[in-house]
Amino acid sequence: MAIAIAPLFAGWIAQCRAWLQNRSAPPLLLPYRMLRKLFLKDVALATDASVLFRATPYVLFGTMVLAAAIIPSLVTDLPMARVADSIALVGLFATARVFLSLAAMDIGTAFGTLGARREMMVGFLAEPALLMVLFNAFLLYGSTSLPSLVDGYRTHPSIIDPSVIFAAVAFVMVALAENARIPIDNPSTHLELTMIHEAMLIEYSARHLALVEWASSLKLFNYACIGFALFMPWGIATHGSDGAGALLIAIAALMGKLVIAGAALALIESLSAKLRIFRAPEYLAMAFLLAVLGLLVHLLLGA
Amino acid sequence: MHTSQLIAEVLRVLAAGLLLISFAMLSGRRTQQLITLFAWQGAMLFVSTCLVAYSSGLTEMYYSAALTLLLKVIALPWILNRLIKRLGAQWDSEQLVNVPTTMLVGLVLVIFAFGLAQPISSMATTITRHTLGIALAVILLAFLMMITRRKAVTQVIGFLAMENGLFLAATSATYGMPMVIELGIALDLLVGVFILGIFFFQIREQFDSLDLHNLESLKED
Amino acid sequence: MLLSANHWISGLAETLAVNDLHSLLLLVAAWMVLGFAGFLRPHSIRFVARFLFPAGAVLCLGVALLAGLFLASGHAPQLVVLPLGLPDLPFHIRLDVLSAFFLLLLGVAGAGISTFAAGYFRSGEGTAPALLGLEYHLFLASMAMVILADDAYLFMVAWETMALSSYFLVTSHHRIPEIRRAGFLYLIMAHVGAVCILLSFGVLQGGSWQFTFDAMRSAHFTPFWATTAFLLALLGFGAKAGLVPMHVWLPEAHPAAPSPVSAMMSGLMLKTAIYGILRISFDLLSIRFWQWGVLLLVLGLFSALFGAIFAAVQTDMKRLLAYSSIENVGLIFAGIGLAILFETSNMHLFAALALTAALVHSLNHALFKSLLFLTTGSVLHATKQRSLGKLGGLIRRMPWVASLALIGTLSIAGLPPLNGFVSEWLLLQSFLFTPQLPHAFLNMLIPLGAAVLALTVALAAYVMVKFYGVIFLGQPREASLVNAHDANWLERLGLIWLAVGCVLIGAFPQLALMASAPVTGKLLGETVRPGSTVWWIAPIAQEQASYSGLILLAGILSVVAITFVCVRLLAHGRIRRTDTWDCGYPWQTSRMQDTAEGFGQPIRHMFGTFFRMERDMPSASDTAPRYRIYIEDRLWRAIYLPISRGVQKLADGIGFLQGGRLSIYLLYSFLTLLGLLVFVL
Amino acid sequence: MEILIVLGLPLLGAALLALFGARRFAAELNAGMSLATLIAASSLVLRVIRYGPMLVGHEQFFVDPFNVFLVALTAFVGFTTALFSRPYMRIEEHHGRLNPRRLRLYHSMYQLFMFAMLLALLTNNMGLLWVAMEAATLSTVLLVSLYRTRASLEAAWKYFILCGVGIAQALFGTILLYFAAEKTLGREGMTALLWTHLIAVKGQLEPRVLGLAFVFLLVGYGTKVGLAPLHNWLPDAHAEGPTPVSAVLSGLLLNVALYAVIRCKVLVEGSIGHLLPGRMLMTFGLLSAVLGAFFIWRQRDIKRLFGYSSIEHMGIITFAFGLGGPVANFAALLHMTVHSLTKSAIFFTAGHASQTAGTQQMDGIRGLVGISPPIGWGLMLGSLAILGMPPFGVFASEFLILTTAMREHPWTTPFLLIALGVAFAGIFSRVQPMVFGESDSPPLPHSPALLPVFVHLAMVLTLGVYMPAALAEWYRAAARLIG
Repeated sequence: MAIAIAPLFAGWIAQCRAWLQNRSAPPLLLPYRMLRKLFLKDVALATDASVLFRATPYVLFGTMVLAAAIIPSLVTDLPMARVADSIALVGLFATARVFLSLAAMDIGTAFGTLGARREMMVGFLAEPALLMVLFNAFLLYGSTSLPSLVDGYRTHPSIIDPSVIFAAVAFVMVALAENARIPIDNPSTHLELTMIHEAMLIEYSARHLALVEWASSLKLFNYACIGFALFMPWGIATHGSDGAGALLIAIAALMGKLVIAGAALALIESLSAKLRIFRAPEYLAMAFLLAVLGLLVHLLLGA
Repeated sequence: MHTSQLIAEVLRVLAAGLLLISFAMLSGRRTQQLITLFAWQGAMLFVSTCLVAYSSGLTEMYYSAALTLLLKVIALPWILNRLIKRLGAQWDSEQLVNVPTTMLVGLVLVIFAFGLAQPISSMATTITRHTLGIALAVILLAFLMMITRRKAVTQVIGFLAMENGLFLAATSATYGMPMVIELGIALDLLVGVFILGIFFFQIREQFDSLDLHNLESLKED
Repeated sequence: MLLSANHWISGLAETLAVNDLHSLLLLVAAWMVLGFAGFLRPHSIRFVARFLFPAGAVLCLGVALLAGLFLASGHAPQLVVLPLGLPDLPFHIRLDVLSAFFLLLLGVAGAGISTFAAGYFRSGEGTAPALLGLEYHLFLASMAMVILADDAYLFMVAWETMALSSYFLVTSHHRIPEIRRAGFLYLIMAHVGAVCILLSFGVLQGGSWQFTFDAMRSAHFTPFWATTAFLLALLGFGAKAGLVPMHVWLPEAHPAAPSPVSAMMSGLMLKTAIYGILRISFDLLSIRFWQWGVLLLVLGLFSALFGAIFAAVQTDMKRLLAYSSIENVGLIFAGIGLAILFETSNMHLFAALALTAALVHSLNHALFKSLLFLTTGSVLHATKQRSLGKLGGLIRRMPWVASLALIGTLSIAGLPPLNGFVSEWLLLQSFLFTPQLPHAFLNMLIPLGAAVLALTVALAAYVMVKFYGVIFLGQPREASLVNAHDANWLERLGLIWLAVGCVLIGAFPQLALMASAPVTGKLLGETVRPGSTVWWIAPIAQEQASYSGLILLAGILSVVAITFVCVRLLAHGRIRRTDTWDCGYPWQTSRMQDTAEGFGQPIRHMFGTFFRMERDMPSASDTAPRYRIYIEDRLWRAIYLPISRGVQKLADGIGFLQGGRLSIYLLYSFLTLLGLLVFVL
Repeated sequence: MEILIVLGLPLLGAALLALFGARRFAAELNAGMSLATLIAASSLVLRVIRYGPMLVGHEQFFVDPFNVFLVALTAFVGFTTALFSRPYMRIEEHHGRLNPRRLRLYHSMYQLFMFAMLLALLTNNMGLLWVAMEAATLSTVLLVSLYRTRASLEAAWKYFILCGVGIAQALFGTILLYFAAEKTLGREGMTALLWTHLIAVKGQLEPRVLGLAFVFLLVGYGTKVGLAPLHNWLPDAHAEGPTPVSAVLSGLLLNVALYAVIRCKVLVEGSIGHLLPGRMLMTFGLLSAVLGAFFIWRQRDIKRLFGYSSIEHMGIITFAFGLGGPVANFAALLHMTVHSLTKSAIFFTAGHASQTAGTQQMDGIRGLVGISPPIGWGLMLGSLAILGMPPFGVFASEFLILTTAMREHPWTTPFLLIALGVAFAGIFSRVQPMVFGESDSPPLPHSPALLPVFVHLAMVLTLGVYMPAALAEWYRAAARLIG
């Protein structure tokens, strides 16, 4: 389900961007064609690429799918939901990132290693910020497992809690950074010195590339879903509600939210300019700070 | 009674003399002269010991008196004289660190010694008890003398003067130590001087002078 | 399944564990025997390494087994008194759950290390084989005795023997001056620390002149004395554990030692310090104060961050690992601090959670840090290179080591589904509950702590990517690396053992939790539930947090497999081998890869205040540019240099006392005499 | 009876060696006499174990738990040192630093020195004690100046003058003691000087006099113990004398002097109470320990280094006696034993090391394990032992001392900590490069006879982990005696 939707979401964002930059928009289903094309090509593999390099795409894809299976995007009582709470989820993303950077270093081109370094740098700053955001949620609802968060939200809804707002802002910033969007990175650039994510993929081709691209769109989708679960969990079917009807509502809600989110994302991207790489830490530190502030505010105001 | 009174007077005079001599030694410059002074000190010690022996009627005190005579009046000065003759050191004199100050310090020491000995001597029963303070003073003065000296021989003389002080203390406080101990002490003293004699020659042949600046090489640098 | 297994084990334990303290002592004695057995054929490396060390490994297994059984059986503590030691103080030996847990750790990790060492030591390296074997096994035995000791004297004897034997192991290549310097620094820190511990015992014996731990347990202290004892102990054990600022010896000594020894010091010896602090603060001292917890927490977190940052900028692979040890120890101490904090505010369940986190992390660290140090050993043998700047691309030359190192790397980076993640997850969980503390300002403080923790964990991942990527991936940076050889089978066996341990605990965190449950139960009277079902762990409550390593692992593997199959079905598997894309610049060489320095650059950039840097940048016109950077610990200049300078000054100052002039000497004694006379007057 | 034999044998040996000291077999004779002394001493010990304390020779000599183990120790170390000096002095003779005449002097004086020390230990008479101490000084003066070099002469001269003056003070103290005792005990048969009688009436002795006497005795015998700031003779004498002499000076003479101090302390405490003498001893001890440690830090000459370490350790022992109480006294006695064993062993190895390297300067001594493993490891282990590394016995006593100090006088522990730390750094940073590291000189063809070293170290090691019940019993009894 998620697997299917994810590229669509990516395509949607691309389209919105195009509109906002009043270019002629690419068709919505372009990502799918892209994937198909890539799958049909045959792989050009560097001579001394190791097993690690070839295994990584599958690992990426696997972790992302698993993450998608854990995040309550539609229903809260997922089979896998108990397997990993949000911290474990962050861990999963970290795993994916580490594998990707290792793979990037494997060939040993200057760009690969450079990209890996930058990715890790962004990562080790973004991860704590994300954790802090989750701590916020925990303080509100006393749990780190997303489904119970959603349920907890259901029991006492509070949206204008200042800490939540702080957290939300921080989360958006982190999400942007993590998914290689402007202002940290630019998904559609191949200008060597500025790229991060693309620099790591530079050696991938054909089906490997396809998997990696797919995984990254999935990642974006997952982040979006986490955001929804944390900050606007309306319409997600919970234990209480009965099967089909609730599910339909949930799907509709999700679609709506995705559309809005994509548009918003595109808006942000086209409004903001890309930062110098050395400014990135400041940006992320800002997010981190916001999240911690959220915590402190919550404790001070004693919600 | 009358005689004992007299004896006590004489003893006091002698003790004072001893103190005076040690001051003289403190300021004495020439080795020869120091040896003579040392001999005189011994002699006074001998006399006072005899008097104490007489008044207390202890025969063993006579022995120790005789020992004093032999050792400190005759033997040691003689040995020392021969030594310095052999070493050709009898005429050499040494400049001291500022005699008046030394004297002043000496005076302070004497006062200190008296103050220290006062309570003790008050509880002593001997007729010489008041000389205990003087004995202590003599010891401290000899110590001071050793500190101020630059020459090996004179330092040794200071050392021997200190022994005199000890002896005086022994007699004055307690009519002398038991005989065996006296003998032991005397023997040690003799051997000590003998070894010193050997030393003088060795030092001479190594450093061709008995001056103590030569003996300042072993130090933390 | 697991639970039933647990029952079965405990059933077995009932039968076996009646007198397992005796059997443990026998094993320890056997270690010593092995050590001395080396002198039968002092110069034959085959005899010592290939025969004695594996035997030692077997003994390790025995120790681990016995300790595990004891833990499972839940026996009462067992006591033995040996007719040795001081006349009024024979050696008391006691096996309780706390010591059993650390013995388990010692045995499990030690087995792997010994096996590896059997393959590692070559002839003609440093010390004579027999001596090496003696020191090595003495080291093992003394660590076991530290854990088993039940009176202050035996503890100190074992403690210092441990320091001494490890010192000799560190300096086994004593012809190199740096190594001698490292050894010296290590030994003196160890000794000063030991004296502190000794003084702490001096306080603890409470005037009862019995140095047995029982007497100390029953003694009562005023807050002042209790705190004094605790602080002294903290100084001593912190110096051994490498807690900042007593850490300076650690990054010197660990790299200097032969790799198995580094593994033992880092993986096992540091844990004895953890054991010590636990023993004193939770067992021997009857009262605790929340300020202690805060102190431990702050120190621990600072060390953790400090270690991670310094590890990120290292260019020597073993130094990097050493700093990462500082980081991990810091995390463990933070956990203990939290435990004290909770325990003093009567939240025993959360205290148990924090303590469990600390214990499990000790266990994990023992496993993966040993694993990584051992891999560096293999790399060292294969390439004779320690500097990251000269390595690279080894995954092709030594696939075994590389793949096993990958497991270690992932787990130390705290990534699911491996074991590193488990303990860090637990630690984060326990942090989450701190806001319920009674002290308001602590509640303000703790989120920052949590933030630091998160930052550290993320940094660790960064460090480890650097470690693994630079050593094993990319192009070889030196021509000589092409003829690097893989590890021999004994080394592989040792590595595999440890790696399996990592994966196992990652997949079944319940094991670790079950092992640590009795300990927390004993120290805090409260244990965390391993989980309602065997599938996942939910320490506090199902709906609050839960994690299942097994399913996660299985999930990832299955999804990966499925995808792989699908892709194979959908797409054809044609592969065209080509050269690396050179971005249109064909003159790239392997030297153009990102170096270790380069990889550390962002960290230097961000945390520049932490260290003293000396850089010389080549000028633009320089034809043969050399870029050199030298990074130093500020604390070294801040604390240690002043101390040594001060001592030097004093020593110079008092020289005049021995000026060589007899008159002056006489004056001294004269003045002393007068002074004393005045004193009695 | 045994006592007289124990005293007679070394005297006889002195006489014999004064006659035959120049012969080839002199060294063997020396060792033989020492062995005989050792045997006699051990039989004495056995007797004491069986029948308890004894008092012979018109009460002039006595044995109690305090001095009996010191007698045994003295005889033992004397014997091992004689063993060690046999080959060592021979090599010295080969190097031409000695000639037969001096060897004769050396041997006879060595025996005389042993006699003096045993006398000092065994006598019951405070006056005789003084005489014996003086005799010990005189005999060692000649031993220190054995090489007749400028340095050795200077060292011997300083040693003689300082200790002579000190001893004089001690004599004055003894006189005062006699003066005080004579009032209660009377003059007949010098009972007023007999320890056994004094201790019986110590309660009635005049406090003021005894206080004064203690000062003089402390300064006097303390000079020989090497307490700072009276220590200045010690490093010179240790560095310039022949190595066996340094060994016995450090290992035995200091102990005996300390023994004298403690005897006096016990007496004095009986009348003026523990506080004053205890504080004095503690102050001297701490001062010596700290000063010794800092001096250690700046040494270049190996024998000076360990001379200062002796000062430091004597300071620690004195401090422990100052603390008082059964535990501290026990620890102090134990420390006396292990220190003399370890330190003499160290001097043995140091002597061989400097012999092989041809210099006493530590910069000139490198890579001993390469040159001769026994020397290297002997030095390394010895140093570690003296630095208080378990399982060596020194650690056992330091363990007790430190814990007691922490309990009784916490303010002293920082000083002890500094002293131990600085001494550790000082000694170890010098020893490590001497033992380890590269050396240009070739390995020795045959390793020197270092049996005594390893015997001593083995004993120290054993004392660290296991103490025979009898020994422990002595220590306890002696500790009770000292109070």
